[in-house]
Amino acid sequence: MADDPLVLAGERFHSRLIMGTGGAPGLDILERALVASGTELTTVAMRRVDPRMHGSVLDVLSAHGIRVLPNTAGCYTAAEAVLTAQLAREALGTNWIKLEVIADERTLLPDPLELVDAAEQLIDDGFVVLPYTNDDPVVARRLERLGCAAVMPLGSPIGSGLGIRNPHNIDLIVEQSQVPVILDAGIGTASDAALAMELGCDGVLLASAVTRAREPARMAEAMRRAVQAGRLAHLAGRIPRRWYAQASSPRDGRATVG
Amino acid sequence: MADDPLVLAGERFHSRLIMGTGGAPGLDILERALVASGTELTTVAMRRVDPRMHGSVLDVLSAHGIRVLPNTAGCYTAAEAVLTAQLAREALGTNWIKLEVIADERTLLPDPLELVDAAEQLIDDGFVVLPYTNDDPVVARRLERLGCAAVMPLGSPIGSGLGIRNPHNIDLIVEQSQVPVILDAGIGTASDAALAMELGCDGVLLASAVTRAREPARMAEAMRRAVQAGRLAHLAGRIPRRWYAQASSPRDGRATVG
Amino acid sequence: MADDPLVLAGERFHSRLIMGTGGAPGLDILERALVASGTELTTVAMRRVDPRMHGSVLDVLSAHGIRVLPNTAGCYTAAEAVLTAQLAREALGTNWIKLEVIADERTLLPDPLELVDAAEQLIDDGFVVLPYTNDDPVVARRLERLGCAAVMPLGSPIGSGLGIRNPHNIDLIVEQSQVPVILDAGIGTASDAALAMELGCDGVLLASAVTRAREPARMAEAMRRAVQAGRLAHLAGRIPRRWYAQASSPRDGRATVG
Amino acid sequence: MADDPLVLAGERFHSRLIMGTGGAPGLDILERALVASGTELTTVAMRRVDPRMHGSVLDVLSAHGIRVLPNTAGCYTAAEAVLTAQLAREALGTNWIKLEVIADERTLLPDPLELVDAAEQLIDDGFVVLPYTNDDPVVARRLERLGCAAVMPLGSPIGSGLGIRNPHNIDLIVEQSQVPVILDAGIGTASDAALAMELGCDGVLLASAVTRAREPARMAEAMRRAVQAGRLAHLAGRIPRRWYAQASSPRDGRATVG
Amino acid sequence: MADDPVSVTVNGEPRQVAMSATIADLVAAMSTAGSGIAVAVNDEVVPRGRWPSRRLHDRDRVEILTAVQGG
Amino acid sequence: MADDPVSVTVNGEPRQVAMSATIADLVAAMSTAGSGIAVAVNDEVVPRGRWPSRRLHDRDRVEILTAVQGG
Amino acid sequence: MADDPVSVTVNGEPRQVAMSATIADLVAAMSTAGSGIAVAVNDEVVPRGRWPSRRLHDRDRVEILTAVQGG
Amino acid sequence: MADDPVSVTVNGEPRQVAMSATIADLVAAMSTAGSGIAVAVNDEVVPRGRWPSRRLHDRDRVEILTAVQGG
Repeated sequence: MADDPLVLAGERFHSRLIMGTGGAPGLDILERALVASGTELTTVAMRRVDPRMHGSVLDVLSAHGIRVLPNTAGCYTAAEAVLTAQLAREALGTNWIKLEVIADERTLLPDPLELVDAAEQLIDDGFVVLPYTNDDPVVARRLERLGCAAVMPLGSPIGSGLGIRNPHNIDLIVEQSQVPVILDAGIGTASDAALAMELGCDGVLLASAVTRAREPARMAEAMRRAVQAGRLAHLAGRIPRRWYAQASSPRDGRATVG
Repeated sequence: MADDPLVLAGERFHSRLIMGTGGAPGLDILERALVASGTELTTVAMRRVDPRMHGSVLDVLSAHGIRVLPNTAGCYTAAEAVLTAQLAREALGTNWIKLEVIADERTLLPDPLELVDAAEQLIDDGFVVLPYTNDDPVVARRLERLGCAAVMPLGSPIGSGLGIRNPHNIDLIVEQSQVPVILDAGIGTASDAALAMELGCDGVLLASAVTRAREPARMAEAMRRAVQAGRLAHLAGRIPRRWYAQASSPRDGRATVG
Repeated sequence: MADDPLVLAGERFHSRLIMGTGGAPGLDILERALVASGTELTTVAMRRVDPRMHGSVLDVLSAHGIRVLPNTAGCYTAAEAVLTAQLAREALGTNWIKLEVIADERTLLPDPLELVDAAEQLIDDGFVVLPYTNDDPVVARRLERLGCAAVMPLGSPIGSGLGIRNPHNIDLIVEQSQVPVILDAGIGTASDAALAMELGCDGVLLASAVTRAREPARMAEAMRRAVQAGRLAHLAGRIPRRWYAQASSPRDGRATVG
Repeated sequence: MADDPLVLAGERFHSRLIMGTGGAPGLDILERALVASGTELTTVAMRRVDPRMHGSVLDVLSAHGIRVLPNTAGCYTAAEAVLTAQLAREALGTNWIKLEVIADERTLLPDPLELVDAAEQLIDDGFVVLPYTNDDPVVARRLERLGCAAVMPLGSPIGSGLGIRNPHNIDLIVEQSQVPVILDAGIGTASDAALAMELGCDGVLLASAVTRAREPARMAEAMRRAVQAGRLAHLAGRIPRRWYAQASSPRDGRATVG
Repeated sequence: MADDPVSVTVNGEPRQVAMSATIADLVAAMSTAGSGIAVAVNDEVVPRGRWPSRRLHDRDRVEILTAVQGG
Repeated sequence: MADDPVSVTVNGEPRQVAMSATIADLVAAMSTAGSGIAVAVNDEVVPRGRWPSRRLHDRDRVEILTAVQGG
Repeated sequence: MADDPVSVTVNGEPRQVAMSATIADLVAAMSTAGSGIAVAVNDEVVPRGRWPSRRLHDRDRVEILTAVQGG
Repeated sequence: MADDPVSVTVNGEPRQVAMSATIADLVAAMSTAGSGIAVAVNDEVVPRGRWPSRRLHDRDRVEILTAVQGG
């Protein structure tokens, strides 16, 4: 797999699994899960400093050489997202941003109008923008044309574990995109991640499916292998679906009985 | 994964992927695929000797220490299947048999009545019977009660690549079975194999999905990882499906803008 | 619709919806639902006489000219089913029998071996046998060859409301059958019934979906129309599925703006 | 059904099936299909006058008292859509408009940004706007808040016949909407239309599924009944889905055999 | 002696009936319905026409069934 | 001079019309339908009531639309 | 006479073999593989140990099978 | 007077700080982390290099953020 890197904004990643850090019950459990996942790029959120807090997710990432990808989770408007991205750049020394602009708490679905607005501003400001978007091929194309470094359509709502509700849309997005397509949100289990890759996605981003699993580290390893499996299957060229059967044992040469 | 073996009739296998050898364009391609798959148990068919044939699939299996599992592919009646199994035992020195009794060429679906009849005869005759069956929990239970060493329900017709058409039935079979459940037939791509394992199957048996893929060895590796991924995900305990979203970033501590 | 009858064993029915009578909270509610459904053939079960019981489902059927179809619900063996069928014939003066031989309480799935055995005995004894069977095309063909007047594959377990879990199997059964195919069991809502007919089934048999709905009579009317809709759609020849869009408004002649 | 009207912008319709007129091979075939569908509201497109054309779809609608609903099919920008709507109002004497602003020929998917822009302008200009939108609940809510008289999410691309690819999104839209939800685009057959109504949609808009069927009038009748069936089923309250079976025949009182 | 009771099982319940009792008597005791009923004794259907003449014997298993809502 | 032709575009096609020609004249030449037609000149709708009085100018882009099967 | 040919069917094909021929002879003629082969005569398996002694009779149906790719 | 307190909002909480206080002072009071922190005043990022010199004014809204688990 070493010769099949994911290239994002010119950077090469051997792992096609991008992890989020949210939802883990503790930093030690998170750490074991991150290591088991093999991820090289991991999201963090930006929040107000809390004087009581000790230990930082950044230390964990740093200890394992995992690149940090700040997000704008929790932002409802382009203005909030832009400021959050700028703070993240200042705090973390990276101009990469996972751009999230959500519309409501119930679904956490992205707001396409605010998202496009924010993406435009951030690209103008020199950011490498990785936008979390719905699965609409039209919005994905708009984001790509603005100059986003990837498009990251959802499979289903964040944390829902409903998998890829509309593979047809993901397929249309993959088909049209010149930038990497990262399936972001909704993954529930390993076969969902494999399916995303088989549809031609270049990577998978997930958090809850691992961090909230009964055994996060074990699920992280499952996801690592599932993403590899799906990628290999995509490259290997699956057999066509057939309505009827096709024997794999030879028809000729069977013994005659009776 | 080393401490999570598949145990069939008292034998331990580190790999939960059982391969078939049919459909490969040549022995060398088959060999590379078998090695890439990591399989330790592999099916062969019994056919009339052909004086023109040189090179045997048995040599390939032997070279890699892969255990041979003869099948009764192509048999339409219990009588044919029983004789074929007995010939296989004599030829290959194994009392294990993958029992197939099919009903027609169009679907290659198993005939449950002939299958049950053949299973009963073979178990009486001392065989370790691994029956290829439909996805009916009632037939699976009948086969288990007769003394089969595993039950091997189909996902969809042999070679169809239609995946698991009725996960509900597979789930019911897994729930009721005391013997290993091997998903046999219908796998098209890696996510199908992962799904089988997530449903709680103990293993996956496939041939065409690998041997007829555009790149068999690459697909074999995909399947190896997919089976591992699905097994790990099953053990790790996936998150529940939720109708609405659940944030993975904290709600508190967001910056106020404007 | 009047010129498109369902023909079962030489008898013509204008309605393709066969109702069961089980699950209704009372005879009056059942009566309204039966009338709303438009059914002309309705199942009853055979049970020990209960001296306390007054009012009979038979009176309801008789009042509306609905033909009675006794079943063998609750039978676990061929012997039980055969005796129950014979008692029903004696009690109700009909040699038609909906043959059910189930395997367990949990799934109420049919036992194919007992079913085939019972079907054979009853056909020999002069019955018109309408067997409730799993969705295995091989078992369906066996039943047809024995002389059953129809085959009645399940969509999913009785009362589950899970709809048609494996449309592929229903399609294979429809394709091969010379006798009517009645989708029996598992229907949850109107679209399930329509789908059954679109797959080419000749009729639908259901009970719980109506009798246990919040408003049985309204659901009965829904089912009546759904079965008609599905039948008409099947005959009308649906459009093919297309991966991309196809405009229904003309491309030419659009105004030029700006 | 007469007491369950669809109310759009204060107007009552007894039929919940809105038809399009595109795709029919001729006006006579269209007319028979429209009549069979029972529709009371039907879309037309606006195109340049063609001196060679004789016979008008408007005459057909007028002859049967069907209200005309002009659309903006073929418009790619808000500006085009606004002008087209204004021309339609002038030509047809209605301020109702089915608003379509598409993004490309391949998918005919709506462009949410142009759509929202056009909706805002047309509402300001006094139109009753019925927007064809993607299945994104966020865009639907935005359109409702702007003052659209309904929201009309797609099931799948126009003319594709792929049905409702993401019922989860339709469900979320229905749940949040105070205005009618009309499933628009993608319907392939009767069960798709029934499903839309069961999900809680207030109506269905379709054209190709009828006009391009092998027998348009018969399919129109199928759709009429399917929409009614789905509506009734929605109101009647379907049974819950259950993993296991639930008997509809009584367990007690079975005969004992042997 | 002519009418000593015999022990039979009727619909799963043990029951004493007179030796002279017929199936017709038994059915009349169990149900007022004039039709829609069938009887098996020891797993064999007894046609309605033979109910008046068919006597019961010790240990007979009698099943008297009718149609109910179901299926 | 009073009736020198002006060059306009009508439904995408270049066309010469008399300077005295009105929208009403143009519509009459394009369609015999008495109703169901609307006209825009340079992206602005011209209400039917103004057709008889509205003259055309050089380079005017005229769109004359009607309803057809669609959607 | 001792070695008059007998008519048998081998793997579906009619064949004449010497009356003295054994299964071992027949297998050797059909395959050079030393192992992985099994033989049935008239639907009964003949174990390898009996090949050298087992003669063929007129109308015997012989099946000589080996493992091939499949399943 | 030189060090009269000014009223600001820090991370959503009202707070009195000395007029001479800088962003650097404020950050030091809120967190011991030497890095990974960013500050915005009135919706504008204040780069770390300007923290020591940047004073606070009455009604300034200060946001001091860091990276946490999320996404």
